[in-house]
Amino acid sequence: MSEFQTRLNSVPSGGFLTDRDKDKKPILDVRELGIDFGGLTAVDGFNLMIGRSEITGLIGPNGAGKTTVFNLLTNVYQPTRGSILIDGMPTAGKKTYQVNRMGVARTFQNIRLFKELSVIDNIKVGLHESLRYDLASSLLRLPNYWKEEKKCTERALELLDIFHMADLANVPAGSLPYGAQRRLEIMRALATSPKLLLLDEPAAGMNPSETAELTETIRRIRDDFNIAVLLIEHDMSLVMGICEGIAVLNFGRIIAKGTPDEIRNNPQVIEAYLGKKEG
Amino acid sequence: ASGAASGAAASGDTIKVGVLGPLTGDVSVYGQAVVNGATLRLKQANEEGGINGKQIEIISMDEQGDPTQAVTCFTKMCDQGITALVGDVTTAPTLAVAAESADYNMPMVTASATAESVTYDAETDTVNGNVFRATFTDPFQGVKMADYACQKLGYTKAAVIFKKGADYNEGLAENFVKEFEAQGGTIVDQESYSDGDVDFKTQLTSILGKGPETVFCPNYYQEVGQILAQAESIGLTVPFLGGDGWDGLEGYATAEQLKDSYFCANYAKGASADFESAYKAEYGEDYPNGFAPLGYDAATTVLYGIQAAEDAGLEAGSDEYKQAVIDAIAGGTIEGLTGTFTFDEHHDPVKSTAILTYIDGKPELKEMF
Amino acid sequence: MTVFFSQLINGLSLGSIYALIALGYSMVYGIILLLNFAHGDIIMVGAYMSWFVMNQLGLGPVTAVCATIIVCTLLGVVIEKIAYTPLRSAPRISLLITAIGVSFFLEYTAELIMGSGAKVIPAYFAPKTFYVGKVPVGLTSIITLVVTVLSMLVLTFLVQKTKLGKAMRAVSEDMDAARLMGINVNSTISFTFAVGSALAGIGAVLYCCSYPQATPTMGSMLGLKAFVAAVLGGIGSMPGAMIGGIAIGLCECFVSAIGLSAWKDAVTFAILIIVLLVKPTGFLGRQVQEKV
Amino acid sequence: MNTKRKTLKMPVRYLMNAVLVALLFVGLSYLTQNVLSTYQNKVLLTVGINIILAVSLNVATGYLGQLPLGHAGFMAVGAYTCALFTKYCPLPGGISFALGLALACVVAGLFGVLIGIPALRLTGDYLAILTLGFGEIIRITLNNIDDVLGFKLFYGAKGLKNIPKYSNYWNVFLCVVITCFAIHAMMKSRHGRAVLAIRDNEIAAESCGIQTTYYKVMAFAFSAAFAGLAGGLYACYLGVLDPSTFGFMKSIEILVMVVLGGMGSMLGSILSATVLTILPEATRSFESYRMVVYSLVLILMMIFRPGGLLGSYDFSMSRIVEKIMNGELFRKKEKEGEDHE
Amino acid sequence: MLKVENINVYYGNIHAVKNVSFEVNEGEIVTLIGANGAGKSTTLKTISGLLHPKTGDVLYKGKSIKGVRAHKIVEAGLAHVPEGRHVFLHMTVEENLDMGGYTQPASTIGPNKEKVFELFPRLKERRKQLAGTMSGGEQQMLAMGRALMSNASMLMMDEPSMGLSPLLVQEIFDIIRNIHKEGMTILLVEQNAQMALSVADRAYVLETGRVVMDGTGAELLTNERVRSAYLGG
Ligand SMILES: Nc1ncnc2c1ncn2[C@@H]1O[C@H](COP(=O)(O)OP(=O)(O)OP(=O)(O)O)[C@@H](O)[C@H]1O
Ligand SMILES: Nc1ncnc2c1ncn2[C@@H]1O[C@H](COP(=O)(O)OP(=O)(O)OP(=O)(O)O)[C@@H](O)[C@H]1O
Ligand SMILES: CC(C)C[C@H](N)C(=O)O
Ligand SMILES: [Mg+2]
Ligand SMILES: [Mg+2]
Repeated sequence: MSEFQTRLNSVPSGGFLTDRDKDKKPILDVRELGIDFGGLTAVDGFNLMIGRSEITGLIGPNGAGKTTVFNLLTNVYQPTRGSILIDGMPTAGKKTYQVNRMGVARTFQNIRLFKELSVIDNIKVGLHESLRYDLASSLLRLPNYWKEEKKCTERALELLDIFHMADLANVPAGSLPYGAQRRLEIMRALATSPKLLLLDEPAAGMNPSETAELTETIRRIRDDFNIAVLLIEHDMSLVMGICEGIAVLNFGRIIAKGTPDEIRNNPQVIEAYLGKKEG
Repeated sequence: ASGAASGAAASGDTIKVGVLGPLTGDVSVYGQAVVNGATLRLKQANEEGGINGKQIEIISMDEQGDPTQAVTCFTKMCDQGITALVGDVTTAPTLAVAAESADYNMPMVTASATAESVTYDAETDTVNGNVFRATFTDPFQGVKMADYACQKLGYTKAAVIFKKGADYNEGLAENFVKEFEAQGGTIVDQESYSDGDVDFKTQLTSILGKGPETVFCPNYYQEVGQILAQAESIGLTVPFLGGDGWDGLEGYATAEQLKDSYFCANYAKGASADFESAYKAEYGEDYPNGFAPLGYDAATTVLYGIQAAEDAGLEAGSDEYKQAVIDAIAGGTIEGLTGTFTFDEHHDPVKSTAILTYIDGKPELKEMF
Repeated sequence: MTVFFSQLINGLSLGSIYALIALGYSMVYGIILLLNFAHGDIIMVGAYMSWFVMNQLGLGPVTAVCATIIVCTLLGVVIEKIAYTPLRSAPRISLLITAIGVSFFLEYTAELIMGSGAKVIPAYFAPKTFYVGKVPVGLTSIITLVVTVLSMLVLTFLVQKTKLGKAMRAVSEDMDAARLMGINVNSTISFTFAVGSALAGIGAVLYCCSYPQATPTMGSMLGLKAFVAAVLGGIGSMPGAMIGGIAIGLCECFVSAIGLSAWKDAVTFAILIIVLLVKPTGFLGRQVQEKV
Repeated sequence: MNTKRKTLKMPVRYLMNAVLVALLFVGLSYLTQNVLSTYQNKVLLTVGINIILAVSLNVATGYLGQLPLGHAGFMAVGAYTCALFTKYCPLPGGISFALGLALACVVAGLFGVLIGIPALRLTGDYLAILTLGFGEIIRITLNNIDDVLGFKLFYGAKGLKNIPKYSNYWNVFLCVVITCFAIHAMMKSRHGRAVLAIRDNEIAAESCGIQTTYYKVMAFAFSAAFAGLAGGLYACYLGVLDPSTFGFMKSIEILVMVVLGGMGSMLGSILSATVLTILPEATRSFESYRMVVYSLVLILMMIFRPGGLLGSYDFSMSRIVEKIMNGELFRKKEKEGEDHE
Repeated sequence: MLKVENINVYYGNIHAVKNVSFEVNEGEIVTLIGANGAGKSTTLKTISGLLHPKTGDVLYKGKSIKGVRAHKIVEAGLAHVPEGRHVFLHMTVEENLDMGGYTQPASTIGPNKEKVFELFPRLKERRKQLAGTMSGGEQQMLAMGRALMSNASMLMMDEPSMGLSPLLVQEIFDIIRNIHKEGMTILLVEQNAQMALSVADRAYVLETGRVVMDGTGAELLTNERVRSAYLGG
């Protein structure tokens, strides 16, 4: 039994490490995380461990605290209690941008694109950190400015190609149709070359066929970039479709963890979330 | 390019004279007075048949009290071929124009810019050769009033309230304080306010607390009006003293507020009935304040210089011509509304000061001092 | 000690004028988030109105007061209809520039018609000074303070409690949603401008009681101070505007009182800055953390 | 970028723009020397200075999306720095002017940082008022500083005189080009993209690994530094300075230029700075009506063109050429485009 | 009840809705389905007067409401739950509901509120919370509740199930059924075509701004094209 297996078991309500990742260091290791807003305890006693290449689902009723968890993982909100380890490094006291540099990228429930920038520039912003030149060399247009910018453009176009959006490269992000905007947000997140990708309701506002497409894309992202994905979603066809592990949140606490099948048949979950005739 | 351009433009049988001032904006009260006064004088000259038969062409422009615009206006005038300039009005733009006009050696006479530095540069101890002024300097007035307060009125405890950030007010205040103390008096309090203020009660209250015999208030009449009213309202009733900025104050303050107040002025209201009626005839209103007669005198001064240059039969706009104008003025004696005056080595007018006081709210000449 | 209290009074009377104007400013800001640079100039027009009625037409102060308030109110609404309504969907900064344009327009037109010399406004009522101990208290100061407090209370009630007030808040947050609630957005906005400008009218009268001169540019500095006051108190909040105004009035007075009058404005701004850094939305401005 | 379209190589683009600038320069120099009168040349200088002011403010307003109302303050800092330096510097004219301007940039830039750090913790109108406050404080300080220090250096309202008048058509033009290029170069780099990203959505930008505060302050300092440059040129153009020039109204004046030109459009700022400087001169004959007209123009402009002259369109010679190369129709008229790829 | 006669709507020069016509009869549930950007929301906005059609006409209860301002239309009893919630973020839940009842006499507001609280207990718990700090789903509930406050005779809903948990989605649709039973006429825009079609009496399919198909809910549920395009299989 590997060191991590033991650690894993030590986590109160377990975590998700498929055989692939059993003896690799987990990408995310959250202990007893919690936050209060004034009187309201939005998240409490939240434990989760995710392996390096898992696709994990985080589901739960509205207002359960899912988005808040994301905000905590990215230090948009400072946790009231608990610890977060990204790839073994604690995020305590870090700023959001530093957390991102540690390898956590996210999308937002209410889409937050750079509306007036072109699609490709949105991605280039994501590539910001990977570009190695300083203000001086951009002001004087030194060689490494050219080199890096060239690299940057190519990289961006590659990403666009993966999502079949190369032809939209120069349209302003704000004027994209809803679905495309969600995809662009994912691309932008990927551009920051994360180890862990957080998706907040990526399928919201998409119709079933679009959702099916998205399901494929997410799986491909995991395989091509081999990174871990943690996603919030209310669309069960998506969640049950690709998640290897699912954590169910209710009133800020995890009420169940397990494989899609376990979750699907967990009475507590049906009671609180899925409802009787689950679709 | 400049010299040629203006030279060419200026020749012809009219003599072009520039009149520059803020006709719009915060300080246009003064600008309009000066420009009207000057224009009136030049028009009169034309009616009297011009100078040696040549008519004067008046080129007046509005600089809105902004140095940058003042300079562009000035160069524009030069391009149009002026031979002399009446202006500018307030100190800041006048300094800018003076600095510019030096390059042209353009004779200029300001009616109202009172800062010493306009004509004489203390830093380098040089006189701006081509610049003259028709009004007293700040130091001069400050000193005058201090002397008058001590010697004639026998005050020993005075306070000062003046606008900060405006050289005129600062200049008068500074020099008043120096002289008053030199004369053995004590300045019990110095208060200042800044541009755009309307509430002076605080400062006046402080002054009241210090119990002076008089308050020196070297500001312009509209503000003085406010100050006097508020002084009364908080029970500060000692007599006030002021400078030429007070001319025009009647109508802004009541008789009792003005009781026993004195101020020095270039021009004593009523001194020249002809001027006052001519002004009313020309512009349909009484002359607004002391800057109108000053503008008039500034124009007179310029005409005096031009007359000399014309008599010498020089080519208008040429460098000799300008120099001739300047020399004439520097050495000349001007018969003005504000008295007959000559220019000292700093190009400041040497003339006796009228001290005025208020008899039931109307300014009356008290004496020359 | 007497001096101290006199200064206190001075500060209060000056402050309450700022406050009154800041109220109108905040009102208008509250609904279309517009820094209405023309607000001060409406006061200027009001001042000239008073002058015109009393000095030119020779009518009584009561008529003058009514005329002033009515004219200001109408002016405010007209400005809103002509200059601001067309920019409903435009970026805020364009609206700001329009406001500046309107402000310039009023000032220069006034200068054109009235000339740049100050007009003296006859007293509305005989000035009177009471003495509390040795401390002189002007009747105008008292009236100003009272009127300001009253307006503040009325407005607060209007905005917080009445249906119309709720409508105002709804409009300022999300016009389309407000429409879907059945709110007539245009008339709500016009009403707000009417109220704000009426306040400017009252402000004009009270201002002229204390400082009986009208000049074309009197409004700009006044508007600026009101703006500062409104922001200091938390822009959009009525009690805030009140507090802000008084605070600035007091601050100015005491800074001058300790002999720093040359630095008065600098100190005032410095204090403002410190307050904002400690409390980024002013004294009473509401600070909502963005839900991510 | 788009794969199929023919595009120009970078060097070509730069060459093209260099040529454009050169042509412009030659053209203007010819005008200044042979056609324009002294007066018109002076106006041209002020145009140049105003262009720098507008373009620099545009960085904070158009690109960073803030509303600073204290730009004149930075200009003042630059102006007095350069003035004092050149006035007392023993070095020969050219050198001391160059140094003076450089110093003006640096000092103003530092003020930018100093003010930016606290200011940028606020947003929107709170930032506006705060910058306004700083601007006023700078002005008031310049007015009173001598009394405090007890010696004559700034001369407050008396006016700082005897500043060597180094500014002329050539160095102003050079400065305009440098400013525009520098700002353009900054904006067309990862730093510039970061700034724009922050404008569009700060939270998203931060979660993309962008250190928002750093870039906000950087943009702010940039804006301030070039305002300082303009100030320096102004000082050495006029030869005298007094603080009242740098009041709140000046800041507004510059803001108007930027917005009228179109937020975030450099060419827009250049155009409107030019127009708004020449227009008042051209209408001098109207005398007192002129300002009323000006204000009306302002209002109508905003009502009928809320986005400003050019909206956020930015001129690009090469884009046009590419359009031609790809046989697409040719619409945009060209103008001072020195500063664009 | 509502009749839309080939309207054309533009955003600047974007032609978002092209000759769309359909009608909703008294007491019906009609649904519009279609991909992203098909023009569904635009259509609703046009009906409720937020946008105005360039050509075509909209009749409500027989009267043309083309060009009538939005607030009048609401008074006429046609309520609209906009896409993306549009709750008043700086107001509390309760204030939001009050705004919903803006056109109603004070007397009816109280009872209505109670009804809404029955439908959405979560809102009752949070009556004092600022809407801006509520979760996506909570805001969606609030938006619906708010619309129900204006005793409207017809309700238009733009993607009410968006971002709601499966359980809530079911509840929402139950609610829709209930208020429909109580005689409310409903025009429903949905991404969740499955659910939408199963409650709808009739449905229209929008594609790139055009109506390409219509029929009863049942028909379309079984229609091949619809199945492949909107039901994911
Ligand atoms: N900034 C905040 N201030 C106060 N309460 C908050 C804040 N952010 C979230 N909450 C509360 O915390 C709870 C969890 O919110 P969260 O957005 O995480 O829910 P969620 O699980 O994402 O729901 P949904 O699936 O509907 O998005 C909600 O009840 C919300 O009202
Ligand atoms: N404010 C706007 N400005 C310009 N174009 C717009 C605007 N709003 C919508 N559009 C365009 O109009 C078309 C229809 O948009 P609409 O929102 O009605 O589609 P929809 O069917 O509601 O899509 P979704 O399912 O994503 O809500 C889309 O192509 C969209 O890009
Ligand atoms: C007209 C006056 C206001 C000019 C003043 N004496 C000055 O030198 O500024
Ligand atoms: Mg959420
Ligand atoms: Mg929609």
